Amino acid sequence: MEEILNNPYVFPVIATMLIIALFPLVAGYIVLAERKVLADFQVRLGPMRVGPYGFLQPLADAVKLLLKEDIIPAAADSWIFWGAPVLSTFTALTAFAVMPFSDRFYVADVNIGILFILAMSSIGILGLILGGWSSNSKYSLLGALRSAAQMVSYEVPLGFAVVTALMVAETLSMQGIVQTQYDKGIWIAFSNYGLMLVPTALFVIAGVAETNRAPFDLPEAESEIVAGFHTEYSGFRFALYFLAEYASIFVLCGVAVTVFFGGWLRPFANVGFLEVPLNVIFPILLFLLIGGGCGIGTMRVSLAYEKGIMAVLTLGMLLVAALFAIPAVNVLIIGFFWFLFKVLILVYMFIWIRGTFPRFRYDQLMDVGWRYLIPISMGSLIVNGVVLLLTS
Amino acid sequence: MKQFLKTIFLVDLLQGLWVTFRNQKPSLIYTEQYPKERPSVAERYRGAPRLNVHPDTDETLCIACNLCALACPEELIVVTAERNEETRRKELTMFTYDTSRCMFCGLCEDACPVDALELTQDFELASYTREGAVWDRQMLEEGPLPTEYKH
Amino acid sequence: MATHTTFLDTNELVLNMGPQHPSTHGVLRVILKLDGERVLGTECVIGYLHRGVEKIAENRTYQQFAPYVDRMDYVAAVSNGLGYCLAAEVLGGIEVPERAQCVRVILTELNRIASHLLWLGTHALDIGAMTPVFYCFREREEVLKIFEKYCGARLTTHSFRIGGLQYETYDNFEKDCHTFCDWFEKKVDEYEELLTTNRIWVGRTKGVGILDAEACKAYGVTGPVLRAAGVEWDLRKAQPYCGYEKYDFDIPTCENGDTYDRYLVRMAEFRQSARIIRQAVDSLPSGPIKGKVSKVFKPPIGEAYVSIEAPKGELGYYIVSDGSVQPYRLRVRPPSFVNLQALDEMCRGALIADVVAIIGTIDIVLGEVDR
Amino acid sequence: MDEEKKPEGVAAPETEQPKSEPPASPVEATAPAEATPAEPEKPASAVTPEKAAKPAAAAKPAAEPGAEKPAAKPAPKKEPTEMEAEPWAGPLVDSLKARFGDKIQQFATYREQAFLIADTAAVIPILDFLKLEEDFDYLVDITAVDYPKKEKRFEVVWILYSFAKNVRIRVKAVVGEGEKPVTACTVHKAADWLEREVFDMFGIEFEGHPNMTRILLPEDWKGYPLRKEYSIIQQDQDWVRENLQIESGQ
Repeated sequence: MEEILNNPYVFPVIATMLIIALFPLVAGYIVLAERKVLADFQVRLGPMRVGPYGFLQPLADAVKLLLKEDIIPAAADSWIFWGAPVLSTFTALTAFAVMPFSDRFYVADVNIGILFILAMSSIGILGLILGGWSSNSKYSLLGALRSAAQMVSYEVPLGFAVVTALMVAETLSMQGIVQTQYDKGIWIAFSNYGLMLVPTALFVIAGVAETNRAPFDLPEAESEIVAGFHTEYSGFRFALYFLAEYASIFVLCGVAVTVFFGGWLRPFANVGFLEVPLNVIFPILLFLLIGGGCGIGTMRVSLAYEKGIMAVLTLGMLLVAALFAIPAVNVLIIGFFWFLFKVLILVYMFIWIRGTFPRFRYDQLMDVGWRYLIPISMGSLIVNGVVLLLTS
Repeated sequence: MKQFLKTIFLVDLLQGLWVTFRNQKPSLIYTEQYPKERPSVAERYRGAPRLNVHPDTDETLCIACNLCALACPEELIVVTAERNEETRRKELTMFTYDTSRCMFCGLCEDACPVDALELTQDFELASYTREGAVWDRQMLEEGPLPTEYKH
Repeated sequence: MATHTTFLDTNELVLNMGPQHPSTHGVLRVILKLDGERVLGTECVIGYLHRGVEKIAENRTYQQFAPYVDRMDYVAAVSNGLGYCLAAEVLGGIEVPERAQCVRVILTELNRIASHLLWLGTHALDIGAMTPVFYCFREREEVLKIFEKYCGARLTTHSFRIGGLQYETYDNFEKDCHTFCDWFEKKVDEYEELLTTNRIWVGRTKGVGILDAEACKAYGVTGPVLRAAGVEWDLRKAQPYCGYEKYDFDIPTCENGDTYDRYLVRMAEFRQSARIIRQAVDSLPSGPIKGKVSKVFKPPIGEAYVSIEAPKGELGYYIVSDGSVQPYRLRVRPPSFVNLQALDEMCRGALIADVVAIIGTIDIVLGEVDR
Repeated sequence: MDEEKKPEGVAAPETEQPKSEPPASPVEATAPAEATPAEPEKPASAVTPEKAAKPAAAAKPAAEPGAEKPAAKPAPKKEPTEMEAEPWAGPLVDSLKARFGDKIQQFATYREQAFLIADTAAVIPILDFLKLEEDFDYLVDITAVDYPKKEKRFEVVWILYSFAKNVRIRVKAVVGEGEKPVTACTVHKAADWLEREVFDMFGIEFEGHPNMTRILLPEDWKGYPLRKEYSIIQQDQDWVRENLQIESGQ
């Protein structure tokens, strides 16, 4: 037993299984959160019928998508049609391999981690292009072409922004990047006399575009080309695309957090006296608040099973809050907490942007990419490099 | 210059973000959770038709004058009557109202000289069959059964 | 008339947009001839919602036909009803009492707001802003509530009758209108904050779908589209009906005639409508609500064309009477139908995304296009 | 229901027999007991004169369509059989007269709306003249009216408006079956769809129109719905069977 546990492959395999098993569920709940948050911006309620406050909606959606008839259009290139969503999902999930969830919880710490993630997200777009192409539908084709063009244009500023950050971090390993930020005592986003804020903003903007989110959601602009590359997809294949999209959002936010916002570090990681308020009191208060909210929800819902679910949720939240109070457990989970917290804030930003802005037009998208983002990212690379040189 | 700074710092975009952000207040939620919450329907609402009966005697108020049938643009009201030899009055025998073709324009209601036919606030008119949408006299007098929802 | 040349020898892509498409506003079908994403030409295929309204009119009495006109431009049913009633009244030589006219103005302007709100919401949704549609529907709901309280129906109101009104105003009508106007003007500010200066919105709408004044006149395009091209023409001012001459309001115009200008014009019309409603509510006279019209409306032999400024443009009714209780011939001059004709001219050389924006900006309702 | 029989059925003047005995309340209205839905005129006629006798009963101003009014209240003057149009004069009429002479048969106004009746062949020159020299630059509408009993059954109407003068006029021309008036597309672009609709609904073809096809109805539909002989419930059964795969219920 001891031997097995000490085998260096055991923990990564367990972590991989956990991620693959759990991520679809997590993605489902990100979708639910997106629908709820979006509804909030739009003065409505969002899903409310399945479970208390729509809490079981992701499960209902999953069951629906699994049971739906799987249609492959007669004129489609069925093999590519079949494989494209798999490719997308595969690459999106693979990127999790180097994601540093915390100082302890990660699958692998590769010395080229960041390159690996960028490579995977680039291949992922191939899935969209192939899916759109093989559907043999004009709308899908237009969507595929759009996503190809968009990927080419926005990979560049994204890459430049990352390169700028790497100059500061001086390593390609994801864990290493976080470690550098701990050593320097400042998140990369704010380092270099605040000059790094520019590539940070560029990364977020290009990231929104890279994940095909509004206002850059041209490949699936529903008011123009119906659903873009996945117009012809239904059932589980559609669900795979959905999963891939949310996985890549999560990955991208994770990269942004790791590279620019200190990864699993708490804010002001080097300021000792903030240790207790930020690492203990803050999470406890947060989960108590959520638990309290669920508690109020328990009173409000009327049906017995809904009351039950809400009560379980309340207890769960209180339990998590209690866990943070135990010092030994706290050390284990606090990194994970901060990583997720930051990622969720970024995801919220993505949803907020989606809920507010109109969509770019194709030529404007190219304009923004080539005429603004790329020159600015190159400029910021040079300026940051020079400043780094002078100050080191 | 001010315009330029505004452009650089994306003021127009931030302004939009602020609008959506401040609309998040839970008190601003406008959704009505039908059927959990019943909408309050205005007094003059033109919904399900009803054939009024005299509150005390339960006799119909309809005098079988057929004006509603004539007023109806869709001709979906059929009134039949029989002359009662004793009272020498025309008495209503049958009254059917096809809600499936009704557009709730209210012309029949306006035409009724005795306020017998009325469009009520009831708006749940669905039925499982086409025949179910054709209401006979009994249905018109008693009104549709209140809908119960389980979920 | 391709404004764009290609060096590659490619075939044109023919894309069938609609009749089931998220942003053709119903069952419009547009066949696009594309070079890449650029539009070389369009062809509209309409008629999927044709119900033969004009034929129905010939088989109904004048009063019976009134509910049917609500079903043409169903988002501006009150305007439709007003146009029809005015035409029938002109034909029959009927005087409408002051109070009825005033209430008609209030309801029609409320309906103009409701119609423009639906336009704004869907137009913004077409361009990709998904939030305004919910705000707009919230405000529209308030208008519909006033309609519901007044006449018992929300959408296809059938609120006017030939000769005046069927329903007296309800108890808090004046107060409701004032409350709505006050509340609504703040909301218009909010929409402007969200869209008017937004660079993406401006980029998507400015210079898109330009239709200048000459082209507007040639195509018979009316309403906000014409006013955005700089022609200060509004039937409410040009040939006042229903006592519009008594109210103080402006005709908002712009110069460029592009999608952004049409947006600005409609936003300004929101405020003008609210202004008219306030004045009308304050000056609501007392008196009868229905003129002298016999139960059986039977206009003399003759014909009349009466048009009003509907939210979408000039809505006209041409009625020929043979002296019977039914119209001998009733022709509707639908603004959406005529305006839609200019789509091809506006779309040439634009991108697919612009086509969607242009369809939205013309503000068509397929119920009216197809009748 | 059978809508076709309504025009005559409702307006039937045979219902003049009511003795106009004022009953105490509407409920006691004596009405013919033999009334059946097949003859809806009778009960209606029994009530209408009663209401006319006591106007106070009209608390609810109803809009019922029964056509018995002329029977109850004899018309003081004979109903005119023609439109009582008044002659139309003015500078516009003078210039049109000077230009087109007897090609325009009539200048008239009705309800203060001016119209003229011209030869079919002269319509396009008139539109052109009005547009170029009299500023009638907005073609509001083109439509037609069907008078099957007349020798030339159709009357085509062009409605014009001048932004500069704020005047609206109608140009009318009588067109027989099979005759082809010239298209107005060359003068006003707006004429395109409007003429197609007239063709669709009446079967009047316009000479020289670039795309004289149906616009609202399907391409291969048979019949022209707004002609008077086309019944309201009539449809192209073959088309319905072929394209919708259903048997029409009518």
